[in-house]
Amino acid sequence: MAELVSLADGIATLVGDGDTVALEGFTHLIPMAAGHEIIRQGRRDLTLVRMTPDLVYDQLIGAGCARKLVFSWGGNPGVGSLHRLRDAVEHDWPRPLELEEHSHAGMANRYVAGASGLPFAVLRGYRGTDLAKHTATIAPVTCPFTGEVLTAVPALRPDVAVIHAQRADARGNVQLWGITGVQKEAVLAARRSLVTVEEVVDRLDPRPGATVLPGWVVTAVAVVPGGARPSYAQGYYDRDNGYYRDWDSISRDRASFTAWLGEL
Amino acid sequence: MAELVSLADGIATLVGDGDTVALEGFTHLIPMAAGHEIIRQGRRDLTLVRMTPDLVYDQLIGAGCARKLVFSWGGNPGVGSLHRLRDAVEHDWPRPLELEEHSHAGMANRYVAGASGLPFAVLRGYRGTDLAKHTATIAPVTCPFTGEVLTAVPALRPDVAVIHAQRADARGNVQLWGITGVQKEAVLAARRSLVTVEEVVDRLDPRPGATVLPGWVVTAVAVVPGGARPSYAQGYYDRDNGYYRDWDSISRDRASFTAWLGEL
Amino acid sequence: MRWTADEMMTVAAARALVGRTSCFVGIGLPSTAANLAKRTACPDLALIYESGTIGARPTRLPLSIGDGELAETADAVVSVPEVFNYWLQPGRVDVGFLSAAQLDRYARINTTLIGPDYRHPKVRLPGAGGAPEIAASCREVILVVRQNPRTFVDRVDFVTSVAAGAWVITDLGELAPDPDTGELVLTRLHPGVCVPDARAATGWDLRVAATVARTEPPTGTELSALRELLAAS
Amino acid sequence: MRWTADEMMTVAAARALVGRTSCFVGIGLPSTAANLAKRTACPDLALIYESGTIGARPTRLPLSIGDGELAETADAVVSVPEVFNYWLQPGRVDVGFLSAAQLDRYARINTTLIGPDYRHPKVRLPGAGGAPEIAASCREVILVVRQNPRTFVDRVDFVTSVAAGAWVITDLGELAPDPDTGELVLTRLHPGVCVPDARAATGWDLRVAATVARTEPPTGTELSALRELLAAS
Repeated sequence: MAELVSLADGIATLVGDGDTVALEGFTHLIPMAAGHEIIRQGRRDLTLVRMTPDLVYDQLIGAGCARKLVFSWGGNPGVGSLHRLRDAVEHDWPRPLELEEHSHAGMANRYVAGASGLPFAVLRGYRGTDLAKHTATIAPVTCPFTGEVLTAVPALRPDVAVIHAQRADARGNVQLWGITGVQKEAVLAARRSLVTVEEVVDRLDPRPGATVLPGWVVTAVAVVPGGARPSYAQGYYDRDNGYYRDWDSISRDRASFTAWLGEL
Repeated sequence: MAELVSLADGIATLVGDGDTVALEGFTHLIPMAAGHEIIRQGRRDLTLVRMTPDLVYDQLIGAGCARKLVFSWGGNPGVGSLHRLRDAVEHDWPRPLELEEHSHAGMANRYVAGASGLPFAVLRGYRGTDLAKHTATIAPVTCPFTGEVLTAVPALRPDVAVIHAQRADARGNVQLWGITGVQKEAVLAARRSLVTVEEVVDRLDPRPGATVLPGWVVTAVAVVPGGARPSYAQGYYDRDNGYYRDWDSISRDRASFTAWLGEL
Repeated sequence: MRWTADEMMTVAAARALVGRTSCFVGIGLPSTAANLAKRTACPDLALIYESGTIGARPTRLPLSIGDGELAETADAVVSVPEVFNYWLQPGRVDVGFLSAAQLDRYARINTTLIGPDYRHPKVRLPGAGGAPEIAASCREVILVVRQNPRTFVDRVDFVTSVAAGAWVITDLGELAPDPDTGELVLTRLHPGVCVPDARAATGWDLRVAATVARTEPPTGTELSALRELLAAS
Repeated sequence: MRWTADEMMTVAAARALVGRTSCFVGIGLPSTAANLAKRTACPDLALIYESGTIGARPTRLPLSIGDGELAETADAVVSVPEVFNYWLQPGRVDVGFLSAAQLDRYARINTTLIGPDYRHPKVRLPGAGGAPEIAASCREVILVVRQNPRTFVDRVDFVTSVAAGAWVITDLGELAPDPDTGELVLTRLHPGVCVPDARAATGWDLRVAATVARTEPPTGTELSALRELLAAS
């Protein structure tokens, strides 16, 4: 059964310096508040894993928490660049950032392999691209029946996965709906997991399209209303598109970002 | 967009002699009426694919429609043997039946590979068993990253998949809920598909746990109320456990089975 | 209350689930025992069926592993590929609960056929189903099997699943693997059963532990719960 | 009505979807065009976004590929692994609709970086996202890209995706692959654009088809639908 914790305790207990950490949520239900708590607690040398780094990783990278980024698309969706990510890659500020770069299909399958207890996944991917030249975790694999050569990618097994969901019950069963992304796979692939939720309810009424993670596969649940803002939580609040646009100017130079960080 | 057809026309158009045919439905939503129509139309030399052959394949095999069975568990759930399947394997009656035998995990992954457009799937399976001695479609595959040897199984790509679902809309979008088994995978893996449904409705209201197959991936839809009996259609009718028990005696000897067949 | 050997077996198997979080349930004897456990000592036990129902709470015993009530009462219903790939395969399930048509002293299980010829067996059995991967992937495997020489054989006709390291609960007692050799050893007898009974019911030269424990008889609560469960089905 | 070059491009791209059943939609220019198509000539077109929304019918233009309205209006919402594995990879989607930061004459796309050094690029771009597999797996690929020498380059700094065989729709006209060599050839110009304009906007020596078609101007209906769509966002 998942333990009900405060966000601060959950991060303190579950996320350690040097850990491989996956904060997932595909545009929807991004665990922003958990990311902020990681920054506040001053974690260092993290390997950050996430398909779409988004603002939350721009912030973690700018704050110097990360040693390495494993990802497939690092932009501000509908707006432009992630300036802190760019500054780290282009100018090693505030510290150098190692990249392990995949496509979405590759990252998604790496989580699937992790969730499935397999060492690798197979896909038709990356053909003709320069990605394999720079990414060691892309390799050919041959079909034993047809001889066709496909692409293999190794399983992702984060030390800890952090996701945000709409709600949980007192036994730690977690329910999320709307765009569900790779959150189930991330939690099932990880050794430990923390789920922040909008609320804890007595009973999880069945919802169309809902994914349920039983409490016995979740390590801890923390109630954090608004924990996905400025991303959104379907049924609770909308995406704050204005904040995504504002982040472009906040993050564009080091001074304004540092000021933002000081107020976090 | 899926075409709306009668059951007879759907089977006549989509299922040909010698085809590889998958009728799927895991205990729930078994396309029994479609199986009966295949028998009535006298199809021959079919390769029948199905995880759990159940009564519908006992009937098809007893009626002499099948040349080969690809499966993972061939019993009468909760009752005992499938006597027609046994008679075909043990005594070649009414004709010899070739077996291609897997585990559930292997069959499920073969459908996943088919649905995914991959030639094979990887699993931890069959270890230490005698299955690989008799089944050619089980082979070792080595992880290119860890060197670990796992099991590969080839994709299933049936000529036609037949499933039963609760309902469709006029555009041929299909909705099924409750235990969803491998039906989505079977339809997506197959070259053609026929979906029998309890009813066609104006609008598919979202349902908890429902799987939706958009009309553009389904070849044809036929309205066949009760088309899963004696299995069940959640929300429409219950499983007729009595009939499963009765089938034991109907199917136990050739004479009573032949009499049943004459009345189909 | 008096009880039958089958009732004792089911009660013993249900007790074996105490302290476990999750159980992957095969159909038949294992399902009865797992459902009994959930009604007695293990109300929070997550029952997982290969039909994709996770955390099912059936009010009556399911006839098949895909009964509608399993879906209606489950915490989550997932596809069959998902239940095998995400839930069973990674080893996140505590106990696999299986039965067998034949079983040898190393807990090799046959549910495929009887006879020497795969192409034309004397008796064709249902086959593997989920068992090979349940036996290989759960952290612990418990077999629930009636003990008799037709089932407990010197050599299985076909190795369908390998449950090496499994623990076996029968209508006579319990067998556990020798930690060194893996051979199943008689470690416990149910009330009223003696070692010669167990030997006579075993098709190999059954080893007996230095100390053979004696099972506590079924309590009234256990028996009532079991009979209620069966009566409702 | 007067129109801009961007509007002409979007209208031309929307028209290119006529007769197609399904379109895997990248964000930005492709999303605008696909949503315009759905409001004009292709109301039944199934829009598929990599967030897992299949058959979405957004009332306004989504800012991201994961907007809530996509999920609320979709025929089905599936996981991200499923959308790539079951829907994109098998080649069941008619058209992949993509954009690019850089593009060469063989429709090799760069969305990864500008500059010669992968470790320390001059400009770090977002990266691959879904594009490598969208470009490789859809039956047909259409690129919607503004044509200028910074984008239409002789050599891309990084091959992120290979859209060999793709057709390119720009703010100036359209390019199609030579069937023999695969080289992109100018085949169509939008109203008011001449061949020298297109050559000047291309960083390689642009080949021009023997006959260059002329795009029909946007109709009032197309323009109104597009402006309504953008105004609502």
